[in-house]
Amino acid sequence: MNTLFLYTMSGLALFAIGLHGLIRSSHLLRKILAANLMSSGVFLIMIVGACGTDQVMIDPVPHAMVLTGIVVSVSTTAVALVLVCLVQETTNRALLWQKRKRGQGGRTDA
Amino acid sequence: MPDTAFWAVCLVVVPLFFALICFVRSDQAAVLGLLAAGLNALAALAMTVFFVRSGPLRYAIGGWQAPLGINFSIDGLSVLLVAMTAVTGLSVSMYARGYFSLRIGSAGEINRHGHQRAFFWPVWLLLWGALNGLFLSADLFNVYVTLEIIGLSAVVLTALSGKPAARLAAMRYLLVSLLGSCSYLFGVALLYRSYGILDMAALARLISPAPLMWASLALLTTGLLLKTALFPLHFWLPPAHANALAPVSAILSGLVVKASFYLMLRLWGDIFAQVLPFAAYVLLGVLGCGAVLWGAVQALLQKRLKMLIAYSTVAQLGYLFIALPLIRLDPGSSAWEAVILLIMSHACAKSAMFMAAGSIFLKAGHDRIDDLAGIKEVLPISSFAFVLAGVSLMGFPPSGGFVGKWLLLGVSLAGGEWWWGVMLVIGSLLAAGYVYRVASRLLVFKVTFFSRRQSIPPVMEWSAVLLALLALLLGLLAGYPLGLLEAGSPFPLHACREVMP
Amino acid sequence: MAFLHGLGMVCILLGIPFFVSGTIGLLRFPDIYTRLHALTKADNVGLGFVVLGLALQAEEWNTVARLLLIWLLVLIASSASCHLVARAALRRKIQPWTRP
Amino acid sequence: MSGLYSLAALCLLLAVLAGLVRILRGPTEADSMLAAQLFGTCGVAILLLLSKGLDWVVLQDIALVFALLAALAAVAFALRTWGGTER
Amino acid sequence: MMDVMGFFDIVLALALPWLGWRLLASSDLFRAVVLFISLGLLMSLTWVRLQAPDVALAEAAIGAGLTGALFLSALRRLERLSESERRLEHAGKREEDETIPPEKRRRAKPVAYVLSLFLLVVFVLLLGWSLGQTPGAKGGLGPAVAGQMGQSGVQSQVTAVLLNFRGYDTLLEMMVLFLAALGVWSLTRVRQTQQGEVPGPVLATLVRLLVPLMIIVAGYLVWIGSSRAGGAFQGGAVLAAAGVLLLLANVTVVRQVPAGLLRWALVLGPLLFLLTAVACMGGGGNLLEYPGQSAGVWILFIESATAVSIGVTLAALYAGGRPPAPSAPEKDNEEGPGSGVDKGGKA
Repeated sequence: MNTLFLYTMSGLALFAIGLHGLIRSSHLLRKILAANLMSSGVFLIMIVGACGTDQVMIDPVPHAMVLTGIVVSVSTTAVALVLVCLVQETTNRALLWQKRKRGQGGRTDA
Repeated sequence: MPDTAFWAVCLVVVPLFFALICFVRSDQAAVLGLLAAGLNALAALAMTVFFVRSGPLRYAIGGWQAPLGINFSIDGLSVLLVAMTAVTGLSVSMYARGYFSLRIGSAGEINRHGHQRAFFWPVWLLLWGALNGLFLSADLFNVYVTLEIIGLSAVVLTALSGKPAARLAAMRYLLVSLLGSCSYLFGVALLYRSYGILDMAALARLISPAPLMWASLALLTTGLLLKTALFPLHFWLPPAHANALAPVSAILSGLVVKASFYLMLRLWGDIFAQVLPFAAYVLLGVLGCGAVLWGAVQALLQKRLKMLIAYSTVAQLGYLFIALPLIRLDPGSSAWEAVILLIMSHACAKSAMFMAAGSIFLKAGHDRIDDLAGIKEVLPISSFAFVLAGVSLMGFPPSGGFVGKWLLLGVSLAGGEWWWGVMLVIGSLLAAGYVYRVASRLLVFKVTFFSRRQSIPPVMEWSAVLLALLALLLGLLAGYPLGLLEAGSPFPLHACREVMP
Repeated sequence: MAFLHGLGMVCILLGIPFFVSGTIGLLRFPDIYTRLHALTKADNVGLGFVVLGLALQAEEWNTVARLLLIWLLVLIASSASCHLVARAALRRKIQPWTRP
Repeated sequence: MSGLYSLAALCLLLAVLAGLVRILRGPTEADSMLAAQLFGTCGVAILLLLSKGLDWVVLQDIALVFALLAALAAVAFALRTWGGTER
Repeated sequence: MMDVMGFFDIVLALALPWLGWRLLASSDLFRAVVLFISLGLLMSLTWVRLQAPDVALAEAAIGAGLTGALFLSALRRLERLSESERRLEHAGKREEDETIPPEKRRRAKPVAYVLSLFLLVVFVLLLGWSLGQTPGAKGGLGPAVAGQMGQSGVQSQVTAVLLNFRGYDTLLEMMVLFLAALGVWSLTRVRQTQQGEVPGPVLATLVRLLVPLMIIVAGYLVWIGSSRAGGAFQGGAVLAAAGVLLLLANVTVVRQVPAGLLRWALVLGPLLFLLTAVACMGGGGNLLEYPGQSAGVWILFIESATAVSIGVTLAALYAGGRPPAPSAPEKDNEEGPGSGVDKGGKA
């Protein structure tokens, strides 16, 4: 039970919690938080994979991948948050499913 | 110096460069966008010509060889798909130019459509560059980044129309794309953890059944199925494709969905082909059948034209997944050729259909199918384009769809698994059902058809017709593209493959 | 030299209780203002001691300069944000706790 | 000898986690804002101790960025959530 | 020594999922965002323990700092919208929609909930077991990178991988950031903030002190990137933190930045990166193949250009919309009935 395995399990737990949160939570902001959690979990597992036996870095490629991943997740989060504000403002609820309840398919434009 | 590799690099660099310039010079965005589309088509043509002459090629970016650096692997499949993207992209770009200039013309809404045009072109060119990058790249993590660009730009394009329904669809699309990318990245992380290699070809040789490998395959596949909207995971696609602007719907249905299916082909056809049991392919085939049935039935029930076409995309994707078990079943390569023909003809036909539907929507002011009776009086060319594209979707000879389905039928009967063939036939009949339902409304003779006075610029109608014609003629000219496939057949499953050192 | 090292160690050991007391204050105090008080004061003094201890043990001067820069930065930042939080709390009309 | 630094770092980490409990229980939003300050001081102290304990100078750069970002978070808390126009 | 740091790791490794769970289970959204920022900072400590200083810097600067600030500003906007929404409803303007309250809806599908939970648990256990099985990483591409470090032109391995061996990834990475800025600009326009909001004296001095320091630290990080932990992303993120601070304090100079200059600043990094990549091909090499021994110089040039662009892009993402039109805000009804954010703000 060395610490590397512990970190892997913690990363896996983060991924599972994030996945569960993404599916289960109803508020859109919480879904985006959960998505960030999921990617943090994946990054943790990647970096642990890059560590040698005594927690010393032996492989820089996962570090580069995680850096790219962090910047990608901040970009997607930024767009997602702006979209949430717009969804909240035009349908006065930050929820995904309220459209279904008020009859399918509101007015659409080309 | 220009050889296949040079043009491949141009195919990625030119769209990205013009996207940046379009953003800065947003008032000339349309002109620059069209210029980029033309250059891109030229580069694709040149690459195909050089490819036929010199065969498949691996290009090391940055000069670093495969395991360390990122490689382009230019083989038959990627050249064909890049050519498909170029042709469809060029015609959609021409359509978009007419579409936005028409919309801007109407004085009332100068701001909104000027704003939409200013942002449509840079995002669309980024999407186009990422599509080319994805088809050419041979590195799993690099493909993740391109998938991310494609997903994000598709979401931005969907939300561009500004309507509440479009924003909601874009939000749902973004969450699904986030989930898909995260699970795909997790799969890549696990693969790298167990094999230490990111290059696809090198990975194909190292793959051996191991618990971690199965987990990573499951994650990769779930991520890609989410992005390809296969049957149980298709809920986000119809609202997104139906509520987007017309050129955006054409791009989404024609090209974006194909990118993640292309990756499924790479994974299931090449990298994991040796280790995967046939039952896994059958599972995907069954999901494909579900998609065909569900999509077609939903399409028949839809009240709105664009929703009908969006559900028909879900159905047509079902065919591509039905082909996967047939690829595994078939010793020769005719199942391969069938899949690629289906992909290319669906891309052209579906884009043409959405473009025609867009013109019809602009002219009629709505897209309720029942009230479109007699629109052919006002929009003869677009209605003809719609029906032509419908013919190819139905798989009616001589369209590419027909040849693809015919080959698949042959393979399924020869391989003794006749039920796939039966599924194809049922799907085609259902497709005929919903296409005829719309065609009967469009082509019925009814003199009085109230329509908005604005006339649809001819470039919009003709680009739709030409694309639909191409989808139709694809069946006749099937020899050329498939010849290309032979030149660089990426997947001689049985023959041992020459791989970089 | 060992004397400086020992002194540094003592300073660090002095700093830790300040942090712990800051956290206990954060948990035990009744309202926002007292907690702010505890957190900002105690932790900064704790950090001051730790930085002093590390500076005493540092070999070359640029480490000392860097440590002092970090400490100054944290001082400025936490005092300013303590002020902003307190002002915001007052605007939200949160009444300070009075002994019952 | 260097075990002392890691022991100190451990105590600080436990202090930080204990402080986070205040966020979970904190009645008003201001209590949650204290977290940023908590990290500003404790996080920086942990990093400085680790940089001495593990003899790794890079950690001081990270401590510097930590301090800057904790300040930004605290200001963002105070202004974005409560400050600005009180209607 | 080992047991203490081992214990440090155990506490950290357990704290992360616990905090993640509390984050998603917390009823109040603001508390969830605060926990998310704390999780980001704890994650940064984890990266320090896993010998990943670059990632620790990036996580602290981008993960906790900027993403946290993004969430906070989104939360504020949501509250302001629902506030104006309540006022409108109070005034009886909006029809009452009969949406089923979310809590009841969750109970409506217990089967799906249990099934998804069960699937998730099985998958996690399977994956955990298989992750435990595989031996430690055999070093992956580490030895290959170490072997080629000579020609990479930089000392730090991560920067070498990011900008030389896999430079194409970073180029596409810059395009993702540019695309995010495009997306945010295409969706909304920044609200015309009331002029009257002069920052208080304390905040003004804080900004005057911190912003120059942040800019210096950003330059330092970009410069140190070639030999130690640092680089374009981390430097750009700290630069963006300075931008966010300026936006927060509503400093007037931020609004005078001409839109054209802002667009060029956004485009500068990706454009220069793309042009250098193509320029390398001029000398007969492949894309992004730095000629001869000058790789270090090229990398530094690209890093400084991209750092500026990343800083401006992330600050623009924080602003959350196109800059307000310099002229009188023309009637920009770019959305349907519930029109753009600016309508909401004026309510």
